[in-house]
Formats: sequence, structure tokens, C-alpha cells
Amino acid sequence: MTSRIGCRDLRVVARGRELLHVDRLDVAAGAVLAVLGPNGAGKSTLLRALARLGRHHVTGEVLLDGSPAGPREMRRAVAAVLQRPILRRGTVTANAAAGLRLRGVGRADAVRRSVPWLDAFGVGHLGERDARTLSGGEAQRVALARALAVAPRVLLLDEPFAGLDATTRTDLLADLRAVLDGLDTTTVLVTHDRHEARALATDTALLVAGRIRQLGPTEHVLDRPADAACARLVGYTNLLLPAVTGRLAVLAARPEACRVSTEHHDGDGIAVMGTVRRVVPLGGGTRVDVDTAAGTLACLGPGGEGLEPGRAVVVTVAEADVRVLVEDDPALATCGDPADVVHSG
Amino acid sequence: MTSRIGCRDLRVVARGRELLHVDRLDVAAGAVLAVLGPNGAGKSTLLRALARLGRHHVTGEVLLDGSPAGPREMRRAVAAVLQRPILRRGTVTANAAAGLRLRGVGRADAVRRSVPWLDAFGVGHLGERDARTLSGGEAQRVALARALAVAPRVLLLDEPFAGLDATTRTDLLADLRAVLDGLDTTTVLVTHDRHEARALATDTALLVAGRIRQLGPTEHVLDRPADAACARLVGYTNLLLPAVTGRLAVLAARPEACRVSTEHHDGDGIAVMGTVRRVVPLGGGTRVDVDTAAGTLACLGPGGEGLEPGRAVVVTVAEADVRVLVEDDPALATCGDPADVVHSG
Amino acid sequence: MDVLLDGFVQAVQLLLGGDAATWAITGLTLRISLTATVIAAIVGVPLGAAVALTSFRGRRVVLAAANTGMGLPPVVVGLFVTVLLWRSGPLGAFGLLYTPTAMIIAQAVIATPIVVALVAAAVQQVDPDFLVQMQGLGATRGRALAALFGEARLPLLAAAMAAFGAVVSEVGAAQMVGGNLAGETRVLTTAAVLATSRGEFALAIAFGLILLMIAFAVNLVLTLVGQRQAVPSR
Amino acid sequence: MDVLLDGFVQAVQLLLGGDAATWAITGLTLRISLTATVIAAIVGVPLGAAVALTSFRGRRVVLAAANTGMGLPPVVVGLFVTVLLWRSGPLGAFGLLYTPTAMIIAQAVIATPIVVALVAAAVQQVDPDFLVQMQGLGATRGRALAALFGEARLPLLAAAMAAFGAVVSEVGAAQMVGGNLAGETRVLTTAAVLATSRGEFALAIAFGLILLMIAFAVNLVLTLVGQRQAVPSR
Amino acid sequence: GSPAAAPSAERSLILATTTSTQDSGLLDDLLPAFTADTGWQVKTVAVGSGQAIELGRRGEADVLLVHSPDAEKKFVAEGTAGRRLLVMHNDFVLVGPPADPAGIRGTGVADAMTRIARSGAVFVSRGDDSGTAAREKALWQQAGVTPGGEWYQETGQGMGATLRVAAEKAGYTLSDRATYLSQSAGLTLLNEGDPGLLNVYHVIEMTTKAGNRVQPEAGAAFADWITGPAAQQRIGEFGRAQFAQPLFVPDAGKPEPVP
Ligand SMILES: Nc1ncnc2c1ncn2[C@@H]1O[C@H](COP(=O)(O)OP(=O)(O)OP(=O)(O)O)[C@@H](O)[C@H]1O
Ligand SMILES: Nc1ncnc2c1ncn2[C@@H]1O[C@H](COP(=O)(O)OP(=O)(O)OP(=O)(O)O)[C@@H](O)[C@H]1O
Ligand SMILES: [Mg+2]
Ligand SMILES: [Mg+2]
Repeated sequence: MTSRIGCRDLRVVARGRELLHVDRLDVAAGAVLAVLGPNGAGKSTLLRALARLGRHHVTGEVLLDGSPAGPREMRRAVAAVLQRPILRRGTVTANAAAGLRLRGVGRADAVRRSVPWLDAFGVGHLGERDARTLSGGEAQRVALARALAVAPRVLLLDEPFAGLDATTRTDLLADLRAVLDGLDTTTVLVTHDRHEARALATDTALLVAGRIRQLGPTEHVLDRPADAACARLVGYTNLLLPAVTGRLAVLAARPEACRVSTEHHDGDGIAVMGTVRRVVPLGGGTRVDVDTAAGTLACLGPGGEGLEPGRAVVVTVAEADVRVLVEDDPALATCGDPADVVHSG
Repeated sequence: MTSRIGCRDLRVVARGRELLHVDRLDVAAGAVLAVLGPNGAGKSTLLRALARLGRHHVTGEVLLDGSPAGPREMRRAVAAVLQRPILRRGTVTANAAAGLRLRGVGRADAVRRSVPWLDAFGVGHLGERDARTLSGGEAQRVALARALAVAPRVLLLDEPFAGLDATTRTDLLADLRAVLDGLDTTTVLVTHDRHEARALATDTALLVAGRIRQLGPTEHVLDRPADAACARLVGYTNLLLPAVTGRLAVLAARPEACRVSTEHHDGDGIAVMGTVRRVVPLGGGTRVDVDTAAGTLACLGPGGEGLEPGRAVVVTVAEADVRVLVEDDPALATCGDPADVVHSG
Repeated sequence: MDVLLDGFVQAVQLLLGGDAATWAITGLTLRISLTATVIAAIVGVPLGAAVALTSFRGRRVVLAAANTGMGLPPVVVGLFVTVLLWRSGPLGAFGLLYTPTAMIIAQAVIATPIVVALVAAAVQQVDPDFLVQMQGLGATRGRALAALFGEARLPLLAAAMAAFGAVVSEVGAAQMVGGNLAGETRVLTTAAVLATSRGEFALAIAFGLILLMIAFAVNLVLTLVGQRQAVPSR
Repeated sequence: MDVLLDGFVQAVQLLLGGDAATWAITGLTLRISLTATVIAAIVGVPLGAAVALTSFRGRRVVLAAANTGMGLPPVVVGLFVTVLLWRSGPLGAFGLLYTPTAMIIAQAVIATPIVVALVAAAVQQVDPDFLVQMQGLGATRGRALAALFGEARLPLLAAAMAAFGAVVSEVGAAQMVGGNLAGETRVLTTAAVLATSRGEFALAIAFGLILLMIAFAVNLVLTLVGQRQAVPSR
Repeated sequence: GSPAAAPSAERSLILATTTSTQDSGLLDDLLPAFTADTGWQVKTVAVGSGQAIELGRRGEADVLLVHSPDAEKKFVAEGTAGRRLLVMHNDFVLVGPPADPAGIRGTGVADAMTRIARSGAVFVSRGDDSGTAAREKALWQQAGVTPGGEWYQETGQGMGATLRVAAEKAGYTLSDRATYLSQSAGLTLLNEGDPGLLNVYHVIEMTTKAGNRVQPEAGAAFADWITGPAAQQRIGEFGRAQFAQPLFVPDAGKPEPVP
């Protein structure tokens, strides 16, 4: 399968700071690549750089169908949904049609082709409304409809479901998946939601501080983080250092997998000694932060009733719930860079 | 405990349409009320009406400490974080201090009091940056810091964690919970995330089409939806009507709890016959939509390999996973309205 | 005060009575000032947009010059253009002095800084991501800019009106480069000045009122054009 | 062309040579036009902001009037104010005609519609939720408005410059209500006109250049004030 | 006015006069002396003769200094004015392109006007009801010509501007000698000296009949002063240094000239 969109040695610099540096990225025709990363990692910057949008200083090449492409070619191929829904003055219908209108499609035709998308995103009944009176989620839906109506070869989505209510989100995930399967569209999806990545993306890239730290099939990336930063990103936020585990490698675990108890039960798994720093009751469960000899561990789960700060406790994790990390060596930071094209699912 | 903020017969009308009508709402001092609702339900409208902000036509009373309050009193008591982070031109530090500055605090003092909040939200290092160059999540954090620096008596948060990365979000939930426990602040939190509601809110209100449909302790509201709309909102999106279940009442179930099989195994629970409408593979599982005699059911889970559209199947749900709904009678729509004050946790 | 009333009555009489000279003067005024405004827009809109959207060298200088240029005294512009167009001047060969063309040139010079400064201010106020989003939907640079102008249509309208208002109402340059020749270069403002110097104050007021009607009509047309694809007021 | 060069030389000589009359005229020009601009701002900024932010009855009328009013011919305003201030006029008792006060009144009338129209356009362009967010942080209406003006400071600056530029450079009203009395109401524009009518073109150009310097200085001061708490350019 | 000017503002009069007296610089020479002699501050409103007389008629001026005899007589006859006194004269001249295509050099003025009209050469008129324009109209009348058409152009502007237009269009025009001397603009003096070209200035004092805020004593003071010996001498001297000839001839007390 060939690469639909990609880049080589892509660097974005603003005021002397390098915001992004991607050596190599390729996304195959029909594939969906999820990009996960902490706030400020450069996800939106990457999306804009790929579409050759915006005013930052960008060097390197963007590839479309394998050959370098300038802003003109990119603009013809791409439709982007920015992080904030940016609508024009005018009605919802006019906004939904704007993508096609901006590509030179006639007014009537553009409206005819975009209205079904408004319906698909559940805002068809708002057609005559002034776009500036929409609620946050409604505006986000209109922005999505506008981009999809274009039926672009490359779809760039920046946290497209952020403002949507949970139920719609679940439904849309399924709908969008079905739609994308039917279109010849390559999608790059920026998201903070691992479930979204899992549901939609064949492959996932973890972006940290402007660098792709890990890239591969979504299931693998989400379950087998390569280093500490990646682990943090996919929910393995507790780092268990050799100093406290006695193991050779650094281990990572999810807070949900860590149990706190006042006595040490010998058994399978890992046990770390520490003292309670704070206890935060969080509705469905309690979060207990435990200070250990090497950092603080967060434990999330039911129980934790008898605990108060200062109490000596043991944190236990089952062997199946820990992940072994490669050493967090900056030199290895780009180790996850892809050797070959991200494949369509 | 007395009501810190509340309202009586609050109505918001725009262009002849009633966007919101809340008969009665009271949130106690120190309590956190979560407001859940689909997009366009009127959540943001409610928040603004409570703070007496914005240009909509509002009638009814807003109560502060039990007595009717005008815009002036509300403004002194409230700090609001709107759905979109709206920052001023200027540096991040200036923005974080803006809340205090706008309340007449001197520049140096305002900066001194707001900088710790920038640190708390992980954007302390951006202090000198032009606020317009921030990433979406960074801007959201600055907006949060700005509001909390004010140490308001009433904190109104409109989807405050929407743009934040998952890890930060989890950490912030715990931090915020700890902070709020230490302050004499009443919080109204609009969110689409049930986990956020569970973690932070003592009580939860479900808002649908401008009306509060259910209000009570968070655990209860999330687990015992009163009617179909509420059920949909808290994830019980599959409605099982008497026509297909043979029961007297309408039942609701989560897609995750519904299993599809090709043969009918007699056993505990409910079984509904239908035909497969579509099969959508969603990373970690497969979503199968099944057409039944009374509506479509979504089933989410592993498996579903051998299914194709048109195939006759059976959807089964365990008895423990279904919820009984009161009849979805519009007259009962406000049945959930509170008799007494929402209590602090 | 009766002078003002007389002026109003006279304005109505002149227009409705079909006074040919008045209609000719009115027509010439419109033609000259609209042409000058259009020329100023052709030069000023791209420059103003460039100042707002790009960061070329000398951007600040252009902006400062435009802001300062809004204080360009018409009399001095008139003198300047006159000196250029004098027979002995560098452009004397064209014989443009005391023609409507000369007036258009002078008024375009007056209007251009106004357009540049106000367009820059208007465009600068639009969300910086607006252009990005439009291009992200596949718009060419031209189409994206058109969308941007549509978005900033209210302040752009105000800019156009400010420029047109400035030139249609000024008299210094019109007088000096046009010469106020009856039937050739006499426009409403110079006619009003002449009426004043003749002591016919009511007539002067009448010309002023006709001028205001023109300004109102242009404003109306611009507003209607601007609101063609507009939305209900917010 | 040498006239222009002469004008430049003469401008420098007049200013640096410390010609007292020139300095007095320059000072008077600044005083009158700045005062008029400030008055126009005091009237026009609230009105413009109200037009942009609230939806009172007659809002559209005010906006149309302001847009039209940008085309108010100074000559006619001058005549109007003159008629009001005439000894026989309603305000004749104050004896204001041919005083700087009369010039300030006329120039304020000219500048006010400019301020209203451009402020309305500027404020209308700010995110409608901006005010809401400021008030949601506890700002009183006044403080929220101040923040809003800070946000729209670039177009507001342009509005101020447009108003100042219009009045400082106009001559029709200044001439008519001021009378161009030497040492009393002579300002740079009327001095330039007098110089022109005396055929002293270089002197006229010199006055024009001094006027531009004034406009530039005011622009500079406004820009610096505006950028006091400003950010690096985007 | 500034605080310093405030006390004398009590004693300030409004003089409505024609642009020629101001543009030539004569008033700048005379008025300080008048103020020094009488204590009256003068607010000079330099406008066309038509406007000056209109201002007098409305009582907006205390005294007029104008040069449009026919209009003046009509105005005085209305009865609101006081004395009308002869102050000075200079003369009008016919100027035109050096080539003189109409051949008016040395002819009588009526003849000259007819020749210009016949030749089709451009004639630029002020057309602004000023004294000059009024005189020009009278000259056409005397010559029996009704001006109009392509060759006859009206500027509606002051003398200086009209001279410049005439120069630019290579046309003829009628100018007062003072303005022509200061702004010849490339035109040649072609015809002068005819009695019909006399340009006579009168001072007219206004009375309260024109308006109750008129200050008759101020008007009288100015009229008396400018027709007095000191002022007359100044008038006779004015311009001698710069142009080697006086621009105005003092006439106070002499009989009315008959044009
Ligand atoms: N002009 C600029 N100067 C300096 N830094 C900038 C500039 N513009 C953006 N940045 C920084 O670049 C980083 C990457 O920004 P970007 O918007 O790509 O983040 P992101 O990964 O999309 O974050 P989020 O999840 O919050 O949306 C951020 O830290 C941002 O503050
Ligand atoms: N001026 C208006 N005219 C008509 N309808 C309006 C107006 N302003 C808002 N609305 C509608 O009111 C409803 C409530 O809006 P609101 O912003 O409160 O929704 P919300 O619950 O916050 O939704 P979201 O989850 O998308 O933020 C929306 O359907 C919106 O379109
Ligand atoms: Mg982003
Ligand atoms: Mg909302």
C-alpha cells in the first residue's frame, strides 16, 4: 500500500524554539492515524504543518502520494477541522456548505451536498440558525460536517469530538468509522482519548515535546509503551523504578491496577513500601497517593477507608498489570519512528 | 446546610424560543453540582443565567445565600470559566492575574496570588508567553488558573477539562477535589464525562432540552436513570420496550452489557430477537447494531466475527445490567426537581 | 436659523425642480469621489491586508505612514498635485490640471491612507485562525481572503465610508486642482464654498444637504451589498 | 518641483529657526484639534460602543447617521456652526464666533460621527463572549468595557487617528468659524490656504509639512500609549 | 481667546472685507496701528465682497471695507448702514498670455472686451460676486457682449487662483493690480489705465438697524481712523518698497470717482 500523506524531516520553528521535528511519517491511503500527546506536545502544529497551513516557519518536505507537495496541492487534497470550531458569519447551512463553496462549487450544489452531513451530525434542524448562536457542541458538529462534505483525500481532525456529549460521541465513533471505511480518505486524528484512538485508528503515534516517541499499530502502542513518557501518555502513569522493585528494568502501571494495603501479603506481583501522602475520595473510588523511596505512586480503586496521610502502606501490582519500559534514553527518543508505511486497517 | 446559590423559576428566552426553564435549584455551600446533558441542552445557558451573564432575556430569580441577587452581587461572588478559553491580549501571567485585576486588586498583588495557580495547572513555565500563541489545552489551563486565583464563593465551570490530555485530566481531578475541599467554594460543573461527575460532584443534574430531568446524589443519578432521556445520557442507550421484552416497564441497558449471539441460550436475563443492521469493528471490540421489532440496539464487545448484515441474531442482557425506567411521560419531566438543597459531600 | 430652513427648502427645490446644473454638479461629485474611493481601495485594501496579515520588512513604517496620512491636509495634497501637474511640472504634458481627472488623483491620494489604516485595523481584529481554517478547507489564498473580508465586512464598510466621506466632503484639493470651473470641475463642496463667498448661505446649506443625501445613499447601497449574505443582527 | 523642496527647507527653517508665530500657530492647531478629538471621543466612544453592544431602539439609525456623517462637509458644518453662533443666532450672546472655542465646536461636530462609526465597527468585531467572560470573572460593567477597549485597541487607535486626522487637516470649518485671525484663530491649514492665496506656495507646503509632523507625533504618542501593556506583534 | 486677550475682547470689532485687502497684506500693515491708536481689536473676516455685504446686512459685522460700488449703493439704500466713505483706489488690469491672440494691447477697454469675445480666446472669470467679478460684468455690459460658451470659464475662486487658472489655460482675465503684481503667474499686463478700470474701496459703517449686537461706535471709529491722515499716509506708502510702486492710492475726502 502506498503512502497517501507523509513528511520527511519536518521541522516547525517559532521564535527560535523548535516546536516540532518529525523525521519521517507516512500514512497509507485509507488508513487512520491517531496522534496522542500531552498538551503543548505539538499535535496541532503537526496537523497544520502537514496541511502546510499557518504562519509558523516550516522546513522539510510534506509528501502527498509519495511526492513533495506545496501548499496548493495540499489545499486541494486536504480538509482540516481545527481544534476550535471556526465558523463564518451566516447560517448553519451556509457554514456547512462553506468547504465546498471555497473549492469553487456552486451555491446550490454545495448546499445539496452538505445538508446530509448536517443531518448525519445531528444538527440538520439548525440549518437556518445564525452560526454564532450555536452551543459549543453544535458548532463542533457543524465544523465536522463542513469538512466531511468536502469528501477530501486527506482528513485532518484536531480533537474533533472534544465538545460532544458522551452518547453522541459513542454513536459518532461508529458512524464515522463506517463512513471512513466507505471513502477513499486518509485520516489523521488528534485526540486525548485512548478509546477514540482504539475505535478509529489503525495506527497511533505518541507525540511528546515535538517528537514522535512511538508509532505503530494502535493496540500495540496503547498497551506496550516504549518509554516513561509514552507510558504516562497511555495511562501507565505510575513508574516503578529499580530502586524500589529490585527489578532490572523500569516498570510502569496504571493507577487502577495499584492496590494499597496496610499489611504486606506475600504473593504474586510487585510490592512497594511507602507512606500515604494524601487520600482523595473521588466518587466511585478513592485515590491514594503514596510516597515511596523513588517517587509518588497514585492508586485508584475502592477502599482506602482507614488511611490517613503519614500512614505506612504497601502498594501492590499484579505481574500482568506492569509493563517493562526500555530505558528512558533521549537518544532512543525517536526509536519509535516508522520504518515503513502505516497500514490501512 | 444552607443554599449558597440557587434559582427559582429561571427562564431564558432567545428569539421566542425558551432555551431553559428551571423551576428550582439549590446548591449548598461547599457542594459540587455536576450538570450533564446532550449538546444544546442548555447547560452553558444555565451557567450564564446563574451568574446573570450575557445578553439573553432571563426571567425568574437567582438566589445567593438564599436571597435574590442581581448582577452586581453575583459578579462579586462568582468566577466563571466559559466553554471556550477566552484570553486577553498579553502575557500568560497578565491573563492569569486578570480575574483579580478586574476585581480591583493591584497588579503586583494579583500576579503574586495567581502565579501559584499557573504552576498548579502546569503552565507556570509559560508565564512570559503571548497568550495568543498557546495551544488549546494550555489556554484552557490558563483560563482555569485565572478563575481559581480569584478564590470565588461560587465557581462555575463549563467543560473545564475538555481540551486537557487524559493524564493531566486524571491528576487535575484529584488536585481539584483536594483544593475544593479546602476552600469554601460552591461549584457548578458542566461536563460530558460521567467519570468527572463521579469524581468531583456530590450531586448531579441531568439537563435535557432546557429542563432538569433528574437531580440527586451523583451515584444514584448515574446508576438509576429516571426516564429514557436520562438513561441515554448516562450511557444506558439501548431501550428495551415492552413489545420485545414482554415486561411491563421500559428497560434500558448499556451497549457494553448487550451480547449478540446467533443461537438463543435459555438462561437468566432478557433476550431480544432481531437482525443485524451493520457491524463496525472498533479497535478493542466490535459494535453490532441489531434491528429489533421495537428499535435498534447497539451491542459493543469482543466477538461478532461471523456476523454480517441481515443475519438473524439474539441480543441478551443480564438481569443485573438492565434498569427499569418510569414511563417517559412529559408530565413527569420535572419529577426529578429537588425538594431540598443539594448537600455537600 | 431661518437660513438653515431656507437651505433645506432650496435643496428640495433644486433637486425636485430638476435644476440641470445642480444635477450635473451632483453627478460629477459622485463620479469623482466614487472613482477616487475605488482607486484608493484598489491600492489600499491589499496594502492594509498585507500590513495586518504578513510581517514584511517595513510593515510598521507603512502602518505609521498610513495613520499619519489620515491627517494629510487636502489643501496640501491639492498643492502638491497642482505642482506636479503644472505645465512646467513633471506631468504637465498631459494637461490634466483643472480637469476631473486631476481631482480624482488628488482625492485618491487623500483616501488611500484612510483605507490602508482602517483596513489593517479591521483585518487585524479577525481571529488569526480564520484564514488558516478557510485554507484548511481547500480555499485558495484569494478565496480565503475573500472569506476574511466577508467576515470583517462591518469594519471594512466603515473604512469605505470613512474614505468616501473624507473625499466627498473635502474642498481644499477639489478647489485647487479642479479650479471649480463651472460646468467642468465644479462639485458640491466647491459650489457650497462659492455660494458662501457670495453670501448665499441658504444655497450653500442646500448644497451641503444634497451632499449628505449622496453620502447617505452610498452608505445605504454599501450596507445593502454588505448584508446581501448577512445574518440577523446579533 | 523645486517648490516642494523649498517648502521642506522653509518648514525646517520655521521650526528650527524658532519662528514664534509658526510655533504659536502649531500650538494652537494641536490644542484645537486635540480638544475637538477628545470631545468627539467623549461623545462618540460610548455611543459607538452602545451601538455595537446593545440593541436599543434606533440603533441602526444611529449607525447609518454616523456612517453618513463621515461625509459631513466641513464647509457646511462651518456654515452651520456659524449660523448658530452669529450675533443674531441662538448662541450669539456668547460671542464665540471667530474664537478657538468655535473652531473646537465645529471640529468636534466633524469628528464625532467618525468616532461613532469606527468605534462601533471596532467593538463589534471583538468576540461577543469577551465581555461575558470578563464579567464572569467579577468585572464591573465599567472594568469589563475597559478590558474590551484594551482588546480592540488597534482599531480604536485607528479610529482616534482618523478623527484627529480629519479635523487637523480640514480647513473649511476652521476658516469659516475661526475667521483665520492672525494670532488668534489662525491654524496650520488656514495659514496654508492664506499662503496659497498669496501665491507663497513654498510656505504653504511648509505649513502642510509641519501639520504632517504633528499628525505623526500624535500617532506616535497614541501608538506608544496603546502598546504600553501590549504584546509582541503576532 | 486666551486669558490675555480676554479684557480687550470687550472692545473688539468685526471687519468684513474682501480677500484682496488681506491677500495683498495691506491689513496686516494697517490694523496693528489702528489697534494701537484706538484700542479696538479687529477680527478680520476676509471673504468675497458679496459675502462681506451679506454679513453687514445681517448685522454680523460692524464695519465693511469693500470694492463693489453698485452692490454697495444698493445695500446702503436699504437703510441699515451708516456712512459710506471713500478710502482708496487702485485699478483693474486686463492680463493675458504674452502672445495676446485677441490683440487687446493698447486698445480701449470696451474694445478689448469685444475682441476677446470675438477671438474665441479663453477668458477666465472669477464669477464669485466679488468686486472684481461685478466690475467684469459691468465691462461686458458696456461692450455689449453677453459672455458664455466654451471660451468663458468661471472659477468661483479668489483672484490668485483665478490668475493661475488663466495662466494654465493661456487665457485672459481681469485682475486687480495688487494681486497681479504679487502673483503674475506668467501672464502679461495687456490693458490698463482706462477710467472704466478704476477699483474703488469704500468703508461702510453699520448701525444697530442691521442687528442689535452691532457696535456702531466701533464702526465709526474704524471709518474715522482709516479715512484719517495717518492711515491714508500708510496706504500711500504700502507696497512701495516691494514693488517700487504703491498698490493703493489714498482717496479719503476726494469726490466720488465716476467710472
Ligand atoms: N508562536 C509561538 N511561539 C512559541 N511557542 C509557540 C508558538 N505557537 C505555539 N507554541 C507552542 O508550541 C507548542 C505546541 O503547540 P500545539 O498547539 O501544537 O500543541 P498541541 O499538542 O496541539 O496541544 P493541545 O493538546 O493543548 O492542543 C505549545 O507548547 C505552544 O505553546
Ligand atoms: N440566540 C439564540 N437563538 C436561538 N437559539 C439559541 C440562541 N443562543 C443559543 N441557542 C440555543 O440554545 C441551546 C442551548 O445552548 P447552550 O450553549 O446552553 O447548550 P449546551 O448545553 O451548553 O451545549 P454544548 O454541550 O454543545 O455546549 C442550543 O441549542 C443553542 O443552539
Ligand atoms: Mg492542539
Ligand atoms: Mg455549552
